[in-house]
Amino acid sequence: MDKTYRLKFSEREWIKPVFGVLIIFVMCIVFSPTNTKGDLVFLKFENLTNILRQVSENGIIAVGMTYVIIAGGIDLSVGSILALSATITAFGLMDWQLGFLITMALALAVSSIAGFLNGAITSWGKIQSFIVTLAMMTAARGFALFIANNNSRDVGFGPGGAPSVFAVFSTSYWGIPFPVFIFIATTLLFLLVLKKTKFGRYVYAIGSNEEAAVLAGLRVKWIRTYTFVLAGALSGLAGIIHAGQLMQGNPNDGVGFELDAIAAVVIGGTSLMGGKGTLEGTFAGVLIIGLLSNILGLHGIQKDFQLMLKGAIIVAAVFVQEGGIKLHPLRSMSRNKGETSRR
Amino acid sequence: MDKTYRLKFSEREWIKPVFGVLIIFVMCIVFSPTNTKGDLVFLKFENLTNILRQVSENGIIAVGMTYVIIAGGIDLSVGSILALSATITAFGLMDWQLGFLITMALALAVSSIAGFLNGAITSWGKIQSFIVTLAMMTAARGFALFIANNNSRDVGFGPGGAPSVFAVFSTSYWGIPFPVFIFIATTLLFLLVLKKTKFGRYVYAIGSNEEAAVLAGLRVKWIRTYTFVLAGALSGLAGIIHAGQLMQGNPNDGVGFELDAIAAVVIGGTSLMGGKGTLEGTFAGVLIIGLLSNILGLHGIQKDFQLMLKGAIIVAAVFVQEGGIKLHPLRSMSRNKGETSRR
Amino acid sequence: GKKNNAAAPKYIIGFSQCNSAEPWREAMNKQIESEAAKHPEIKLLVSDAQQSNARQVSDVENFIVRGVNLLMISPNEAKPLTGVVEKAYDAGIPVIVIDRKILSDKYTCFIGANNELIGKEAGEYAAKLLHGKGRVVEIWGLKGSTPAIERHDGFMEGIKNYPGIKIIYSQDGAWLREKGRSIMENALQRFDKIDLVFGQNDPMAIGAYLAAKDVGRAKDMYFIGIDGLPGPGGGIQAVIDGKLNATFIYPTGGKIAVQTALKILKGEKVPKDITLSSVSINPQDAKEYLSGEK
Amino acid sequence: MLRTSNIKKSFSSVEVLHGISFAVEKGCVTALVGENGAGKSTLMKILSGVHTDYTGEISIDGKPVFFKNPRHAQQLGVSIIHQELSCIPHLTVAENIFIGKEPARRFGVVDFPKLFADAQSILDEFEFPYSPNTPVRNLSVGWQQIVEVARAFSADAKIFILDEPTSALTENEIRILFEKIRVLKKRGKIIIFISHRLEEIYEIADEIAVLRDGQFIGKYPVKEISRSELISKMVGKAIHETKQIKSSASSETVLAAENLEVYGKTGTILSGITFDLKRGETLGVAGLLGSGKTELLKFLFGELKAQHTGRITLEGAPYIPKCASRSLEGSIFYLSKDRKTEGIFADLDIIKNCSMSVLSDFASFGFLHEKEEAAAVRDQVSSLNVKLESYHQSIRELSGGNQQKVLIARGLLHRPKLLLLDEPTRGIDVGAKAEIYELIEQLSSSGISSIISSSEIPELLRICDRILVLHNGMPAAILAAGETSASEILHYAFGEGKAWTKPTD
Ligand SMILES: Nc1ncnc2c1ncn2[C@@H]1O[C@H](COP(=O)(O)OP(=O)(O)OP(=O)(O)O)[C@@H](O)[C@H]1O
Ligand SMILES: Nc1ncnc2c1ncn2[C@@H]1O[C@H](COP(=O)(O)OP(=O)(O)OP(=O)(O)O)[C@@H](O)[C@H]1O
Ligand SMILES: [Mg+2]
Ligand SMILES: [Mg+2]
Repeated sequence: MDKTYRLKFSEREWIKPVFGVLIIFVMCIVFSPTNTKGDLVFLKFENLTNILRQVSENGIIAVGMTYVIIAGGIDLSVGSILALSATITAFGLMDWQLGFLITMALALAVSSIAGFLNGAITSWGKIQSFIVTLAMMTAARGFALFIANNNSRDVGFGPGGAPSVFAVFSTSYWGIPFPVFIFIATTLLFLLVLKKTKFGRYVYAIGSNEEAAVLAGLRVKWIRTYTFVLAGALSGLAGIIHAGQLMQGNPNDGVGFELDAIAAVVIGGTSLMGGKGTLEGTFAGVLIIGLLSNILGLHGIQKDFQLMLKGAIIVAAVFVQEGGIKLHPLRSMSRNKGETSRR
Repeated sequence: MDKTYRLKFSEREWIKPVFGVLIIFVMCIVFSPTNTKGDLVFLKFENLTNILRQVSENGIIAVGMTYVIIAGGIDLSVGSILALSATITAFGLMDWQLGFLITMALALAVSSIAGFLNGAITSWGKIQSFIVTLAMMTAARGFALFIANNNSRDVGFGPGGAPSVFAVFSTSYWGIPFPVFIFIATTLLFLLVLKKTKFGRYVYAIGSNEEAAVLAGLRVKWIRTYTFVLAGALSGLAGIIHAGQLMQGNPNDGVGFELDAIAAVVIGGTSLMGGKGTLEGTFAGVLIIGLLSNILGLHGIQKDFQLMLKGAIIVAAVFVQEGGIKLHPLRSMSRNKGETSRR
Repeated sequence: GKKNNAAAPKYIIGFSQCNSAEPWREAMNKQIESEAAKHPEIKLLVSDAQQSNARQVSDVENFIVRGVNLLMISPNEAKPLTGVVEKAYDAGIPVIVIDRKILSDKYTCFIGANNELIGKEAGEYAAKLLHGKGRVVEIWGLKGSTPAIERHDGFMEGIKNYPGIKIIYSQDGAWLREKGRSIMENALQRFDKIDLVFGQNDPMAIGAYLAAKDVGRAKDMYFIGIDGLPGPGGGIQAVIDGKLNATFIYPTGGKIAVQTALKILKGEKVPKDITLSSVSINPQDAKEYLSGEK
Repeated sequence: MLRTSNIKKSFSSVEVLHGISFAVEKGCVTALVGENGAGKSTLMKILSGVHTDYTGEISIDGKPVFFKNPRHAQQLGVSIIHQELSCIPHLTVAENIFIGKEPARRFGVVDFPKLFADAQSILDEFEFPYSPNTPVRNLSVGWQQIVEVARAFSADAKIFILDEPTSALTENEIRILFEKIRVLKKRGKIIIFISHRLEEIYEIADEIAVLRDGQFIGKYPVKEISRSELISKMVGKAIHETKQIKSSASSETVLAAENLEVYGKTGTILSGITFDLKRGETLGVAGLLGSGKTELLKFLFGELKAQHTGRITLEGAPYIPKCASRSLEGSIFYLSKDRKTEGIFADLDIIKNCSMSVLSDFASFGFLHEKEEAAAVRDQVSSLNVKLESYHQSIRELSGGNQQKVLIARGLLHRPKLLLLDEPTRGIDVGAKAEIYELIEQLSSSGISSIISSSEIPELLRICDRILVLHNGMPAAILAAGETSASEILHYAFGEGKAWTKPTD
């Protein structure tokens, strides 16, 4: 009965964003500036690893954001949690002298607790996650400022400073910065979890139809809470990396990161309505944003044109994925089948 | 038609947010600082009109945002459109010497066109409005910077300057600043439109169930587009007021305004899922945010505590409206009736 | 932290800061707060406008209604704040304007340094380091903001006489270390030879240094910043650590502001304009300066 | 006259209509019948402008037409009730009825008094108990269906298409609906009526058109085709409509309720409910719209979240329904009648929809064994004869009836002890119904008890051991299925008999 399924190809939702990345990648090559030796600057190994490093924080945050959004929520507090975690990292290493492991654990724990509060208040308080995480966005930053006494804290090595192992976050291996490995590993791990585990399945289910999920016996409130915990923890991880790369814990950092992360998720084909989306797509979305910034940056284009171009390219990239080139034959009718996609 | 029905459903959705405003208002009185004469500073007429003036831009933007959100969309570009409109206003009056009316018309027209693009690309390009308006947020700011040549433009009166009628935006009548009148009038007008006209009802319809709206023969794409045009135009109006109050067109202004506006709408009880919400609620939401900032500002509380408090109060305010005090007897039943509220 | 002294404060001072998220401004806040804490007779209210003109207007309005005895303001932009500062002044509240002037003389005292002058010093210093010839990367503060424009103009003025010095790349780093870093990464890819990086503030210059260090090119170029904040994360320490080749102290004026405020409140006469002078900090004198500060 | 010729329609290269040519006359009710997935709804969607990517031709009164979109179809005089509910939940009943054609004054200001008055007069005919000012989301599925009926009938149309309008209605409303249809018929309208309930078809239709697997089989005057002939035309083979299924009730009580009262926020929802359910027994619940059938089932499942008094015992122990996940752990399964909003996960595929409640069976350390999962789902689903392209197809692509079967498969995978089924055969075709009846018989013989609410009384008579009749949230009678009749049940359902006395009719 299960004959080779004709629609299989088109069901690979992530193909479209990956396709989008390829297009942008090719465009980047075409429009790459050349250096004095005449090489394409864009294609230099160093530049490519730079891009990966530059997107690694956003990429890690976007992983958690993908879970939250697929489950039908949204998390605006990721940038503040990043700042909080970076601040705790700097203070833990420098002022409180907690050592590497305990500091990391503390930063992650606090971030996870912030995420847990997001989830718990959303679930049990029955308040839209937009509001809850907006409040957390404010409160977490306040807390970070409180810890830092409204200052930023630089991290240094040597006596009285941070343990030297902390330098790992600004070290490269085989020419690839360490944060890139974390980014890739995180994406792969949670990709597996999303695709292959019960939990992953439940995340889709509650985002697709919460009511049906309740009746099917899922513990919807808990599952939703876990997604926020994950988003919090990963923002915390990104915060540690942030501190490690900039050698500073700054409670004012991470402003606007939530928009970048949500943008990556949505460009990656995940619907803000919840219920569908992929981490492959998010990965592609993160890369699209990174490539775009890189090529515009390499050209040193003035801010005004850069912004206008960026706006146009984002829409064009999504349009090519979605409408222009129809890779997905089901698109047009799926509208008629109870799928009211959020516009 | 005085029939007694088997069941009566009270549906005064706006009662809850208005209730929220009252609570906050009372709290503000209780916690108001006193001046040297021993008067409650918060209750001074000047302070109350200050609050209204301070929220008027956000209030006007939030009106348009309410339409967009009820129709199931979101608009992130309002802050940039405000900046664009303010910039055009300053340049129109000063550099291009277009005179008052033509300048206003131009600013509103450009803003409406930006809104139209948002709506049209969302509707016909079939791209989530989050992405489209994120791109517009970027592009409109780029355009504003381009017009202003990366600078801000001050507005002055006198020869070669702006016509003196422009001073209206920084004038008070009966002790009430003019922008407050615009804010109230806009809210009232569009409240009527939303409640009483076909267009208003269709906005609810497409947000509530887009698919059903298509089947019922509504021009869903156009209706959605109009909501974005309205949001754009009202952001433009807010931009003119902004320029008039600050006597400057600054392409860097309006950052983060979208979050304030969305927050007001959501605190006002409108669901980000679309389909339900009221402008009374949004009005209340705008006031809640304004009152909160005012009372914290009057106390000059440290930023870190201020942020933490604000986060807590927002959640508390919404919680009181939604969960804690059950004004709405049907709440829990409605869960079973196909309403999966976005968390 | 706030400590409430037993003696009730006699004066309320409202300080409207335009943005506390920059280290330089935070340093100003700290100076003001610690100076104010020495004087139990004043109660200090601080507001942060988060880089928004509109919000700062509201903040000042709140202070007026609150009935502060003196207003200190570091305006986000001149024109937009002029009206409300005039309103305060007209209401009989003495006003100290810090760092950036308003477009009116309705204020009691202005305290500030000159961005353009500092930019010029930085330009001249760069010319000296480069011996009149070289390729420069400039990392801007927020495009369109006055200090960014003034520092840029000053810098150009400083290198005006050296046609061999070329700005090969410039981008908006919005005063952020993080942006400074990624902008520099792109610049490093693009150009094999960069001789000097001018960051319009220290955090961006340090960010650029970190980027160059990671690819082993930090030794090939000079890094210049502005602000010269004291403390472990500040520019002076960065000069000592060899991250920056020079920075230029842009004094915050916080301490003087509070002292001036007290004079005004006590009815003493104060000068209408107090211009703070800048000091250039290079590796030779950084250590002395830092210990001298303490 | 409405004529289609050689209509072909494919979904992503799978053809589901293979050239349909048929004609329907004015002043005549044409019933369209066929198995689940035969293509009835697809054809109707083409006739109402929803699907535009088909080949073939449609003509009205000889003039070829092409419906560009639903709006256009309406303008050309087509009024349709879709199979899946398509009300707008947040608008009021009146607004839903007149959406797109509200009476308006200047500036597009809606004339609300007139709107409500007009709505009221239509609703009165349906004995609608709520104010036209009620938001539709607060209505039960049945009443939402009535709103859709009212909307369709309020249109000034030439062609009325009714795609399973009765699946959520009870006898009373169906009677009213049929009266309205007869009026339209007299006025010379074209009426296409789709239903899986053959009794209804024989009652209202003049002609019966049969669709099978996307092919048009033929059109027959209702008087010239017998029920079994019709079924074999639909199914392609003969089917024996099972008569009264055999009882396997034992004497052991599984679930008992004693004087159960359930209070909602606005008053008592259920009161005085007393019954017991034996192991292997099938208890039917009958009643009019709003009589509390759904509420009773939902309450027992723990998802009504309402206060109650009275005593419930489950397998002898006191039982308080808490929430769905607890009930499922205790092997109680509930199937909602509101498939779309409380049943399917529209974004997920068939396998995932089916296995959702039992994922733990296929997981170790949280990781799923997808092969085992797929195999188990396949076993279960194929035993129900679901018409599908692939198990990896999204459930939303299935026809309504087939979606229902997938949901039933979800319940069976769970190996329940007690089944709470709310309209389990809603939208299911004759053949499949027979299969489901057999299934229920099998289940009860293996000791599983069920409570089945249905608005189709003949169905209850066929599959239940006893039938609990509700009237206004109160039990009007408990009748042994073998000893009662449809009219007796209706008699109680209307609240005409006071409790337990044997009726005389
Ligand atoms: N959007 C879609 N995508 C793919 N296949 C579809 C889609 N809609 C319907 N189909 C397929 O078309 C066929 C006909 O479906 P249709 O809904 O017309 O059946 P039906 O006769 O109305 O059945 P039922 O009695 O169950 O309502 C089915 O096999 C179904 O799976
Ligand atoms: N949204 C609601 N709010 C409050 N009470 C409700 C609501 N919906 C239903 N009720 C109450 O519950 C009773 C029974 O509900 P319901 O209409 O679902 O019964 P039903 O017999 O299952 O009907 P249907 O066949 O339409 O599902 C109604 O009489 C009404 O008093
Ligand atoms: Mg159908
Ligand atoms: Mg019901």
